[in-house]
Amino acid sequence: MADVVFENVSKIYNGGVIGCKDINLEIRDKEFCILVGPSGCGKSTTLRTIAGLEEITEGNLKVDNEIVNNIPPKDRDIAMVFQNYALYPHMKVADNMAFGLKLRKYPKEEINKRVDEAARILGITKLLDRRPKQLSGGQRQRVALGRAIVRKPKVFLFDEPLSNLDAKLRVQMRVEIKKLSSKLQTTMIYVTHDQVEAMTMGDRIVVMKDGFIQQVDDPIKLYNEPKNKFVAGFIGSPSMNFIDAEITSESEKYQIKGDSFNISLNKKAFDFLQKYNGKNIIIGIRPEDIIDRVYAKVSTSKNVVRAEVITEEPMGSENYIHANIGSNKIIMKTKGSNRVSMGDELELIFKPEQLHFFDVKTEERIT
Amino acid sequence: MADVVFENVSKIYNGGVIGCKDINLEIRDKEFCILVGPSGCGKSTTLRTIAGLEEITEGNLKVDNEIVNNIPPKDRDIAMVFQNYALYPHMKVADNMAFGLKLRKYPKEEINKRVDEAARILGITKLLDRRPKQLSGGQRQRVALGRAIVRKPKVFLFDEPLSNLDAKLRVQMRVEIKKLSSKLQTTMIYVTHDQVEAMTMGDRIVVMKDGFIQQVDDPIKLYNEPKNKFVAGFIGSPSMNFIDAEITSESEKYQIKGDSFNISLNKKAFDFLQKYNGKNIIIGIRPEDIIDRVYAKVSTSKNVVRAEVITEEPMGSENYIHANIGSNKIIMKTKGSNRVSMGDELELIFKPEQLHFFDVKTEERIT
Amino acid sequence: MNNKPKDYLMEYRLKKCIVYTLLIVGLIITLAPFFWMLSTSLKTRAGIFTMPPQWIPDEPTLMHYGRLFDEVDFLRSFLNSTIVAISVTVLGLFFNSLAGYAFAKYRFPGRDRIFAILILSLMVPGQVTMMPVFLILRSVGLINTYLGLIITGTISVFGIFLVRQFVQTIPNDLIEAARIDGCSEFGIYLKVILPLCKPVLATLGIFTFMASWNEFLWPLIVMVREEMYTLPVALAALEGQYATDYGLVMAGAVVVVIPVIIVFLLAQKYIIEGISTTGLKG
Amino acid sequence: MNNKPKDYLMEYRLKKCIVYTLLIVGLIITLAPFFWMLSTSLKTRAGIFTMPPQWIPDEPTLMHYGRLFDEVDFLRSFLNSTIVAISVTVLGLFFNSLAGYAFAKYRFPGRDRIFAILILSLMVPGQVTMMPVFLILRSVGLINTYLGLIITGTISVFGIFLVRQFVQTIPNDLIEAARIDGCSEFGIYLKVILPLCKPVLATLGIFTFMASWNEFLWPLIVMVREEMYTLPVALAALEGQYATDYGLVMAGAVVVVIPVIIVFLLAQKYIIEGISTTGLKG
Repeated sequence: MADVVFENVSKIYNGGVIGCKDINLEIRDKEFCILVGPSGCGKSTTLRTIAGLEEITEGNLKVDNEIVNNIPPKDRDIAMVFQNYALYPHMKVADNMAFGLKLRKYPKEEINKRVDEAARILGITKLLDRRPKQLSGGQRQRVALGRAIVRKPKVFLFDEPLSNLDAKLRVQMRVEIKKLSSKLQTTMIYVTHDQVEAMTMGDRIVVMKDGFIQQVDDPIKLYNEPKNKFVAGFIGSPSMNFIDAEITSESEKYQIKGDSFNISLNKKAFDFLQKYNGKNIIIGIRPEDIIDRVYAKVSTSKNVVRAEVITEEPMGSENYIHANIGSNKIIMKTKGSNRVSMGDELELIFKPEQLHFFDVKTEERIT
Repeated sequence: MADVVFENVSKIYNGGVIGCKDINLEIRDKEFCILVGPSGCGKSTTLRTIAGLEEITEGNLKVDNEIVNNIPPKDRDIAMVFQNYALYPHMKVADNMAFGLKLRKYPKEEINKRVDEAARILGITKLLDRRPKQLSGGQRQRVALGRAIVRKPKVFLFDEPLSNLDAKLRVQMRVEIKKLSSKLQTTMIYVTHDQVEAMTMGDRIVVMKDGFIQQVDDPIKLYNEPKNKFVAGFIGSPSMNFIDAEITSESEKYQIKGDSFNISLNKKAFDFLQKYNGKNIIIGIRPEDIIDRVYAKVSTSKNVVRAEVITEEPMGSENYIHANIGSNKIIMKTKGSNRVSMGDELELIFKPEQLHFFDVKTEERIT
Repeated sequence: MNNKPKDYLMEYRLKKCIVYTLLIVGLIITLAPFFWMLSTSLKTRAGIFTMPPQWIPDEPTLMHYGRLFDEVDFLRSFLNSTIVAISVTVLGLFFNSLAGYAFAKYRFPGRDRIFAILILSLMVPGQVTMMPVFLILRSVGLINTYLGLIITGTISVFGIFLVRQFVQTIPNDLIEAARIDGCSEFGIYLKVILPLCKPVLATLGIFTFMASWNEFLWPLIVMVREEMYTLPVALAALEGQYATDYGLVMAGAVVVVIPVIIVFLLAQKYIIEGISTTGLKG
Repeated sequence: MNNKPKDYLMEYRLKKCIVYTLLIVGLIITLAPFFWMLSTSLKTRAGIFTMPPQWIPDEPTLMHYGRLFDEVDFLRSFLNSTIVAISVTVLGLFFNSLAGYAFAKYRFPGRDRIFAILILSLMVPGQVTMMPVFLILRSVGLINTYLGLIITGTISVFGIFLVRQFVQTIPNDLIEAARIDGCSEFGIYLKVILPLCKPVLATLGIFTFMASWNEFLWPLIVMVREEMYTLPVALAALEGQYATDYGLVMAGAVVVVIPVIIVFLLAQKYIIEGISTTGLKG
């Protein structure tokens, strides 16, 4: 019922600062859509235009097929969860949750029923008589969710709701919000700077930068087929490695030549590289797609890249190895048991089917 | 030269609140030691006793073989990096860094030399004339590091220095601080609530809870041989799965019986389970040690555990699958390509050599 | 080496002693005038001029208090003062908190400069503004009325300043959350801002009440007829008649101060709360 | 449907108009007395009593200003006022900021309660405390001295309150960082706290200077000899002689106000800064 449609929406602040620009986006009913990007990319501004907390400078915003540009926040029937929870400190938890319903003059029994139900879903029934300052961060987060749920709004908005929680709790709440979304079956729009949250929670992800949308796709497509270097580097942790190189052609093969390495690729499989022949490109490879030759299933002496270990970051189940390939720094992700020391010489293989290529100028991915 | 030794150190606040209790710890010279634990575990209190910002209630604290219990902070020759950077807003970056040296009446040339050198190491030479409020979070963090470096102190203290940075920057600064530590060759003590930081940065990790030390070990030992259930659950992400079960003996095998599953283990390999025969225990298994039978190298129908998928969290290179085994919720970590849907039935295998067992009462690991 | 902890403890105790001695001396200096006032009001006429002055009267007497009620229409003045002070406090809290909220949270061009000019207006000495304001009041017939005194006491730049400082510490998120929850703009002020401002309003209320209660010069000008006198004016008239009768004057002062102290004690909880927080706690 | 954006814009403009009208009315009300004072001081004796009153005098004259210098030892009074006001401001800023810092950041038992008692002391009307303080000053021979006036004006509970509110917004980390960096406790106050307090000190400085400069009753009591009169006292003496000579009195008031306005304009940058921030920005 409640889809949210942006048509050429821009928000320019006084003084010409761009909030977001030329946003065209269709968020479907019941979708869990995530806006992600570094700070200042316009994701929060975009979210706040939906709430009506920011006026739109240009374009149209439709909720449920109705243009809402000039409808004040209270009449838009949306609910929002804020980064620092924004609970009313002078009200008990139950009153915090009931506030929006009371203002809308719901009957008392209905209010109590909804508050009790939301509290049960979120497991905060015991906290209803407390004040916000008596609660832990995680509990406040739940109350803020509860306040949104009781309203049964058309659209839920989340503005970095997990960023004030500690690492462990963040992982836990991630799953809970996701479960909640499949239970409530309402449109949810969620802003975060953390690509892990975006990847694990979203049905669809909108990657933004400098006020513009970079790519809109589902998580796996975003990961495997990023449209440009920014998206490729932003999605995935550790980030994709980027290495400057030059393409030359040699009978059946392309030679990818970088600082102190040389990879040859089958011309047929990489025919899209045709027009970059003889030019500089940027190659991208994800940390898990670099393999130590020792561990490769089929040992080969071809296409081996030599690297020198800078440091390692053991995580238990995995080990991130930082290394130099010539003047390029790379990170590779290996099993936890694969330990190295500073200065070790490694012989690496880049999985050829996992190589990405980017135009040096436009930074678009070459396909 | 500068080791830090805690001898039965306790800090009890007015009103009997325990800051930290019975801390016995020897931090060796040039070691990178990490204090980690959930909020309120006493890690910051412990760090602050070293700085002299908290008085010790009991015990002795030795820095460099000298008892420092009653030495004021300014005479301890330590430097500290604070969570919110604590830069003096009214001073330029260069003055912020030089402040400690000026107070100690170093000659002007020496001060300039040290500030320039530190700025060069940290890549903030261009920022020296700016004010803190003109800097981004990451830049402030570097200045705070620089302020500590110029002092060339006996011991560096870090109090959650990365927790105000966003996810991407945190990963980057983690590596930089680690490199810095190997360059400076000074004792570093680092407090964090984030086990990833602890695992990747520390030479040795001190896990704390409720004011007490739980375990002191190097990262990999902590991961593979946690002393108790708390440490096992705290270290590693996603957390270790815990399942209630009962042990029975049956000729050559132990039978581990839980809600809707049954695993038989070789008696010889697990002879330490002898005295728990017929009793309840808690079994622990890490998410990466649970394998979908389909992907197992040697297919077997023995010891198969049936599970029902709740949800998945795709991360690109990996996929976290949340599932129910009877009434127990578990998380397993698989390859990114291994996608599942809610309600799917899985047949799982627990790697037997990776099983951990915990006493129900003491929660100590059984070995 | 082993003695160090004890030395340290000694030092700590010594420091503590010094701090407390200073605090007690400060308190005595602060409270002494009040005590002197009380003590003098209880002295006999002879006792007042005893040298050296007595802090505790030899023969305490309530004589002066009796005379106070005989020689002034004390109850009437008391009523006048109460009506004016309470009205000024209630209206002042409302208008000044509204203005303070607007200056803190609404964006309009030149806002901070306009506020600075308001502050500038504080610089003009009261004596200067009295005359034109009096003329205006007279021209609209508000001389000798409660309303005249109340209107002119209500708007306080200091009050706006205090509320504004406090409201700035209230996160914008809270206001936006209320806006989304369905609050009107005035509803936000009433249901979110006002309850959160309790501590600062208690402090401001006390200041306003006290200032209005103790004010002398302005009521003297506005209230010409004796039955409209507020307490300080009535007592000053008394003082004029019995200039050297310290006992009577001090008894009057005690009677003026007591209601203020009662108000303070009633609002004490909020004042201490307002004092111990700068702004809003989670 | 398509008209909506325009309606909205209209509404927005209308709101803006109302806000600005209100602001301008407020400004006029605030500044009117000041203008009236200036205007009256420039009127001829006849012009003052013209009905209806003139806002801009027909024949402006500096006559009253001339008389001011003839009939009062104006320069001496000006000097007296300057010495006292500057001393009170400088010393007051120092002591009150020190006390405010201590109350904000040092923990000692009962701290907030003691502070509440200090606030309570504000409740005692000034007239009451004047007498004992005068007696004390006389007994130590400080009547008719600058020092007597300066000492009693220095400590201000309001000043302590203001600084304390501000200092509470300074993160403790900053103080601890300075402590580790090697600062003494007094060094922290001097090198970290004071520079950060600039905005609040500017505001407080203005208030203190203004209060001291305009104060009338207390200098009247303490400064008995004519050559020690401060400006308001000297002008009041003038007023006593020429009670109905509004022109002269207003000229005097203008002369009193001008230095205050100059100080305000000088510190304006910091005041506006102090006004636009509640506390400390990153």
